Amino acid sequence: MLPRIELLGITKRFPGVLANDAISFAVQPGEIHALLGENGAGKSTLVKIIYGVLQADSGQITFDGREAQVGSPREARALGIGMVFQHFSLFEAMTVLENIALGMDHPPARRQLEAEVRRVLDSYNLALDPHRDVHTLSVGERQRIEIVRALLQKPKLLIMDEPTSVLTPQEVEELFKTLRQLASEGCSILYISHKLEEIKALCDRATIMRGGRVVATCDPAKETARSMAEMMIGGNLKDIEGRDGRTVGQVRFTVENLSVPGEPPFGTSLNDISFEVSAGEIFGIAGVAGNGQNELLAALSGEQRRGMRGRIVIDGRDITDTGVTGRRRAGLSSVPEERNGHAAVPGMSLAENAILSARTRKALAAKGLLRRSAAREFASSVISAFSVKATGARGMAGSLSGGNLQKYVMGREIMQEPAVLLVAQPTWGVDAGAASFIRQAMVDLAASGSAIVLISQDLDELLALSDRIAVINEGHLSAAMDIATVSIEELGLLMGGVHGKKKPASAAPAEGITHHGA
Amino acid sequence: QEAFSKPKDQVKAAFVYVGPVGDYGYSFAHDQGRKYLEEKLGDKVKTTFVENVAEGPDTERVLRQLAQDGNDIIFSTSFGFMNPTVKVAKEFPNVAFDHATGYKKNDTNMGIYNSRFYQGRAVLGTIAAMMSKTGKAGYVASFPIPEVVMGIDAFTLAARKVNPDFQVQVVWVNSWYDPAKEADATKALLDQGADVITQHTDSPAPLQVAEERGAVAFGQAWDMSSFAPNAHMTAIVDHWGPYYVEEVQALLDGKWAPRDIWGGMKEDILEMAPFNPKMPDDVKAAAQKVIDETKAGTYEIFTGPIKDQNGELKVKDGEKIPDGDLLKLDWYVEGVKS
Amino acid sequence: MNAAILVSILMTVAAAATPLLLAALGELVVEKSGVLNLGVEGMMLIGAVTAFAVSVTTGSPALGAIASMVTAAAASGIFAALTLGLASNQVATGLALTIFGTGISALAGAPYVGITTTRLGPIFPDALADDPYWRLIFGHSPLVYIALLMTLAVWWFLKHSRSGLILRAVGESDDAAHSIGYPVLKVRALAILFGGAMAGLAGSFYSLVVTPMWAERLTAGRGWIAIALVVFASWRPGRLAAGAYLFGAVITLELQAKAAGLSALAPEFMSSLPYLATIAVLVMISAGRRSIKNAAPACLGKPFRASA
Amino acid sequence: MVLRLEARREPSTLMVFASPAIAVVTTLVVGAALFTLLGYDGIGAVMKIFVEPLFNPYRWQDLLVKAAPLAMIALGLSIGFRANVWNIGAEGQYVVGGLAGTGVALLTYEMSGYWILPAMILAGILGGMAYAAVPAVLKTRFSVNEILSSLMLNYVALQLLYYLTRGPWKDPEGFNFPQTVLFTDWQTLPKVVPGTLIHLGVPIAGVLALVIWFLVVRTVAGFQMRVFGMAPMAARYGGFQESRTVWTAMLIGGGLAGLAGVLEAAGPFGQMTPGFPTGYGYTAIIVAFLGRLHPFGILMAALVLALTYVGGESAQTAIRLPSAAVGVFQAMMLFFLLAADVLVRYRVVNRTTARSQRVSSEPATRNTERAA
Ligand SMILES: Nc1ncnc2c1ncn2[C@@H]1O[C@H](COP(=O)(O)OP(=O)(O)OP(=O)(O)O)[C@@H](O)[C@H]1O
Ligand SMILES: Nc1ncnc2c1ncn2[C@@H]1O[C@H](COP(=O)(O)OP(=O)(O)OP(=O)(O)O)[C@@H](O)[C@H]1O
Ligand SMILES: [Mg+2]
Ligand SMILES: [Mg+2]
Repeated sequence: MLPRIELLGITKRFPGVLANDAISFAVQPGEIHALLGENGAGKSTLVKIIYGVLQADSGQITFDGREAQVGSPREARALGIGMVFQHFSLFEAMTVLENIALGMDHPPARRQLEAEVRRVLDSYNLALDPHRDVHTLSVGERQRIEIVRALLQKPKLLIMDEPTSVLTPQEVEELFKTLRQLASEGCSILYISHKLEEIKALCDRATIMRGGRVVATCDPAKETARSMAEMMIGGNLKDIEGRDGRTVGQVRFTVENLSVPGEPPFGTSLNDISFEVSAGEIFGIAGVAGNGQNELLAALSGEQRRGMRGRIVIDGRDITDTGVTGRRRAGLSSVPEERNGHAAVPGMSLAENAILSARTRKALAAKGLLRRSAAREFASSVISAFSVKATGARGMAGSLSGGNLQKYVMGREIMQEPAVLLVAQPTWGVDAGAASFIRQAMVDLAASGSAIVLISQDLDELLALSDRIAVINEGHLSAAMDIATVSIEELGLLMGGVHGKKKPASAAPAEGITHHGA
Repeated sequence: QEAFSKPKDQVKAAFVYVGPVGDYGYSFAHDQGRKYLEEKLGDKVKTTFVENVAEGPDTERVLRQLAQDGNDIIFSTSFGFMNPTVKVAKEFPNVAFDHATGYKKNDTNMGIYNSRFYQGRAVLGTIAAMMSKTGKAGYVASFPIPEVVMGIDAFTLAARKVNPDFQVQVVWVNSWYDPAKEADATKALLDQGADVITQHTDSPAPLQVAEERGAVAFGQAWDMSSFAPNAHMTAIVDHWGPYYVEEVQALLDGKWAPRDIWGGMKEDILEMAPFNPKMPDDVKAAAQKVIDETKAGTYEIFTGPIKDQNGELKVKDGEKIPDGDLLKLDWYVEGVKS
Repeated sequence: MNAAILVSILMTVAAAATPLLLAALGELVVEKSGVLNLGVEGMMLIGAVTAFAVSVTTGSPALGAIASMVTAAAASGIFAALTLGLASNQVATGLALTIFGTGISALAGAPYVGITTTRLGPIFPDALADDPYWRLIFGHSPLVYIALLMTLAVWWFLKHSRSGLILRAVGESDDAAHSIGYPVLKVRALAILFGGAMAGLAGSFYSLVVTPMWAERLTAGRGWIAIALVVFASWRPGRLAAGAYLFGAVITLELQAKAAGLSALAPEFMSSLPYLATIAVLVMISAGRRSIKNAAPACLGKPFRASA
Repeated sequence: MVLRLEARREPSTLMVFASPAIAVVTTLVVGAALFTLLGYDGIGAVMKIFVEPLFNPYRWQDLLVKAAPLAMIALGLSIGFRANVWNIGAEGQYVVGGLAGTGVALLTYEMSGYWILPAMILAGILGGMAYAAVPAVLKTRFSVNEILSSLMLNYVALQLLYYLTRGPWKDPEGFNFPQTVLFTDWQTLPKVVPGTLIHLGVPIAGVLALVIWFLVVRTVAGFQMRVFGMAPMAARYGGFQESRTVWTAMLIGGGLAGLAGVLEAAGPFGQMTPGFPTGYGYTAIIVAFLGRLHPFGILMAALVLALTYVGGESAQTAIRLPSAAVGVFQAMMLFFLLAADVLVRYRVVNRTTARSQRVSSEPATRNTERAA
């Protein structure tokens, strides 16, 4: 049988990076094919080339046995290639139907389109109102738009770039049903994900990439998650040290009945959130993206205080009415999920980026004046302590690779010796080496007596690091659960909005709790 | 002044304009004067000009630059140039300065000149009253400065000599130059019953509207009949050329001294554009009579009795408003609605 | 007030509103695509001088109006090349375009000062326009009808056409539009050229209809009002037409009131009224916690460069 | 050979300085060619406008005096532009600053004392600030786009000026012409170099450039502005409030425009007239960009712009170049500057060579764990 698509020697170079280096592999009709690799391995680049968003520097693509020049997404769609992007390409101010029409090359008249959309929604059992404005939809619903968009084209090859990172386990199961049904109809699926258990459950074959090259091909069913991970990183996995035997001390951080109205038009409101974190403890907050994580971090760090109600206390000190700087002074540090443009200014030097968040605690500014040499010194010490690969304190933040910038940002906050550290997605888009380094640093910080709030969508990471865990859903925070006793199913249900025991999460943690990572 | 007492072979004369020479209005008229000067004196004069000069420090700079460039005489042609001219004249005692429409001069090297535009307005008023059927004229005006007020009063006084009930409705457009707004103001005036339009703004827009609506109108600063061959009856033509020739000739002859000239029809600083052939003969005759008598000095529009808007007698029978008062006129005569 | 006066006033309102509407419709489409072009005044002047020059040279004002669209669109091409091709700052580039248009129109127009041309007058036979009421319908310059038709066309284009949908998408999220394969820069370039052509046509209204003549700075700042109107209308063509006519009505009625001897307020106050009113409307539409449908296109003014 | 743009990893420092120079030189060359084609003496125009004034000491003072207000306003605006606060209402703030100073001058007309001029200057600064506060309030309280509101207010300020000079502030001895009395010696800006035109405003502009540079580079407030311009989210993260940034930007912009206004009124004008606004507020936007928002760049740019005005007048008298041509030159220069700007962020590469050039791909040492 002719392969559905065959890649031969695809090479793509960006300034400074060889993102794809002579990639070759094939996908058969009806096959669900996984594309695996570390962050930055070149997966997205490759599928963007297949979909015509990017042009390869060299190499060739054969589709259904014929050589194909995919000059644009339009040409890709004409060939029968559909794609759901890692970052949604949706238009907030438009309706679902308009968004779907935009994703098609020859959409039928509005009525007919609506009928077709409804038919697809029915036959794959998806729930979505075609007349809603996108900005009113949840993330899962938004992804359904992308999927419907792709399905309407009756694709022969469907590319999905990390589709599940924003879904609840139940939603993932729904999605898999849809994909299996599609594959049984003969459609090939090229599936990118970091969730190796999911790959094992779904995919027929996997191509593994590292540093822009294909390094292995395997049958996921016959591998373990760990063996695939080791193929991806080309080495052995190292375990986190000092995870065990940590003792939890006094309560350092208390949040009581925190409510914040969502920023119109897209923000989620926070409702009556309460929890406590003690010295030496890592408190995990799980949840599907868009359920109020960013809002929670902004409310706790003081970046967004408009309309806030409730109480926030650090070490017995009420900081509810203080702003970002005051809270930092009180010992609060935070690392938002987006490093470029939020945790750091790409266009400024690392020294200036140190001033951004460490000027109070590290005295990098005094009497309204910047102390630039102090800033350079502090930045240099972060660079060396966190082995950040950079040209020095004067190097631009934007010139650092993602992992290195994340290490710098984490280092900048951790070296301020905060009483409380708030982190969101600390290892998102970060390669395994850096990820491991960052996790270790958090564990060490906790061991030194700080309280850590870890917000993450990555259940594996949460289970590996946290002492207790709670789930945020539509701005509500569930009760906190002990990591030793919690089950993934339970978490999944909570993430999907089935609110469990509506007990406040501040139920005191068991004294002196110690336990193992998952 | 020594510098002005030696005859010269050639004079360098410079002109400073507030607007573009392409405004087809005030600055254009001065530039026509400059061309007239070149034409009349040929090789004996070299002229330059700077257009679009803002009133204020820019004026000062331009004047100074022109003085340093070796010009013998500089004409600064806008009222707003007055104070800068006073300053620069002090710095360059060997350069002659002539300032138009202001009131400050000195005894050594700065003279002033102005035109009795209002004499022309009286001719227009006469024609307006004779040709109007509704007895109402519309007046598109820029800003209530003395020159404009004088024009409105002269126009009205002359019109009411023909028709004592004549009314003049003024609309201030608050701009010297905004063709669209001038056009809209004209339309409004015509809608409200005026059938004669006159203007003290710089664009031909009111004339064009009058032409379209079949009304009577007059040109401003220049013969604008090309814009409205039917509506355009005549125009007050700023005729600066002869004055410029006089001044430069005086320098050539070594006889220049600062003067204070407020000339009118008699001095040929002001003339009326040819009457439209469509104008009835009796109107032509009446208008011509005003012109002739003005030139002869027997027709003086600001001669009492003159009542103001409220009907109060401001100028007694037989008295004349003295020039000093005219130059700061700020009240309207009976019949003006503003 | 009799019927004839009323008709005449309404005709004046239409004439005052039309060029604003034309220019603002163009700018609306440009802004919907995510671009802020502050060069409207400059493009209008270029259109005005072209229209006049061509009309004088060929004797055909209609040809002049068409030519005005071509040259003004060409001028907007400079803006497009800089802001799209070279990702330059849109505010600065727009201001530069206005300076350029003011200068180049004055240069090019110098030989045309002091003459007039045929007015681009009513198109319907006089018979139809004699009766005052019929005149209200049939007595206008063709551009008045064109402006209204264009309002309808732009409304339909944005709301119902596929290209309009794409244009809005580009203005809403350039990155998303790019990733599903729409040529963001090309869409924006076309929008800018359309905006230029419309501004040119608006300019031609001044030099061919309001006052068939050319003089420097003929448009006297109307381009800025057109830009304000787009915001005033919260980016909706229907409201834009209403706004333009309202604006025309305010100007006209003010002058009518003065002409009727009814004016009470200082002329300076009246002259600043349109600007104060625009600010007031800006406050209302911005503050009344915006429905997203009234908000500015999300990418307005942001430069776009494909990340590949 | 196919030329195309390739993003630089970091902005080029060389190009920060080179691109304005490239823009000016291109303007000269293209301008000369264009005006020759149009039938003028193109090379003569370039010489008259851009070269001759530089060799005439008289013109130097003109340049300084003309450049001072432009630089002052542009310095203020540059702060806001860095923070993405688009105040294009400097023209109005300049007028109101001038009016506020004039108000004090008229109140103190009969008085004498060294305090009068400082009082006028203070009033001017406050006036400009107050006028800039309007768009600031509208933006921070009602989210009104400051580009539009500040632009609209320019027209309102103009009418206010007309009203005052024609009405209550008219010189009673001034033959009913719309202008105020001439200011007294106590109210007039002193000359710093006797016998020249160089008034106090010129050194003030120079000092302000230093102050602004210090503010931008060395102070937390300036840091805040820069962060807001580059990454607003990061600014919030850093504990900076957007409304405070808007306020700072508008107040500094308005204050300096007001200062420029009162210095012009008390200096070169020596009175208030309806001709007071001459578009400095708009030209200063160009100056700010031409100077790449850098204080010292702005000083240079203000001088270059002043050169086009001063030289433009010479070109009018010497070779009959119409004043409109000067505007075309200015616009061309801005176009070229904006075009050259791209070189700071992108490099021009030959497509074929770019492909073959060797790039080190980041070899990653990836033998560490990934939590599974
Ligand atoms: N537009 C671009 N310009 C420059 N470099 C790029 C660009 N896009 C990607 N890269 C680089 O190319 C490499 C591959 O990136 P790519 O997005 O394909 O990785 P990935 O495997 O999809 O990673 P992830 O798992 O994080 O999605 C990375 O080093 C990235 O920094
Ligand atoms: N265009 C610009 N406008 C304003 N500030 C700038 C500009 N370019 C650079 N800077 C600032 O100027 C500073 C660099 O100036 P300077 O040369 O004085 O310092 P440095 O050499 O980087 O460091 P140091 O002063 O400690 O030796 C940087 O902090 C930078 O933020
Ligand atoms: Mg990816
Ligand atoms: Mg240094």
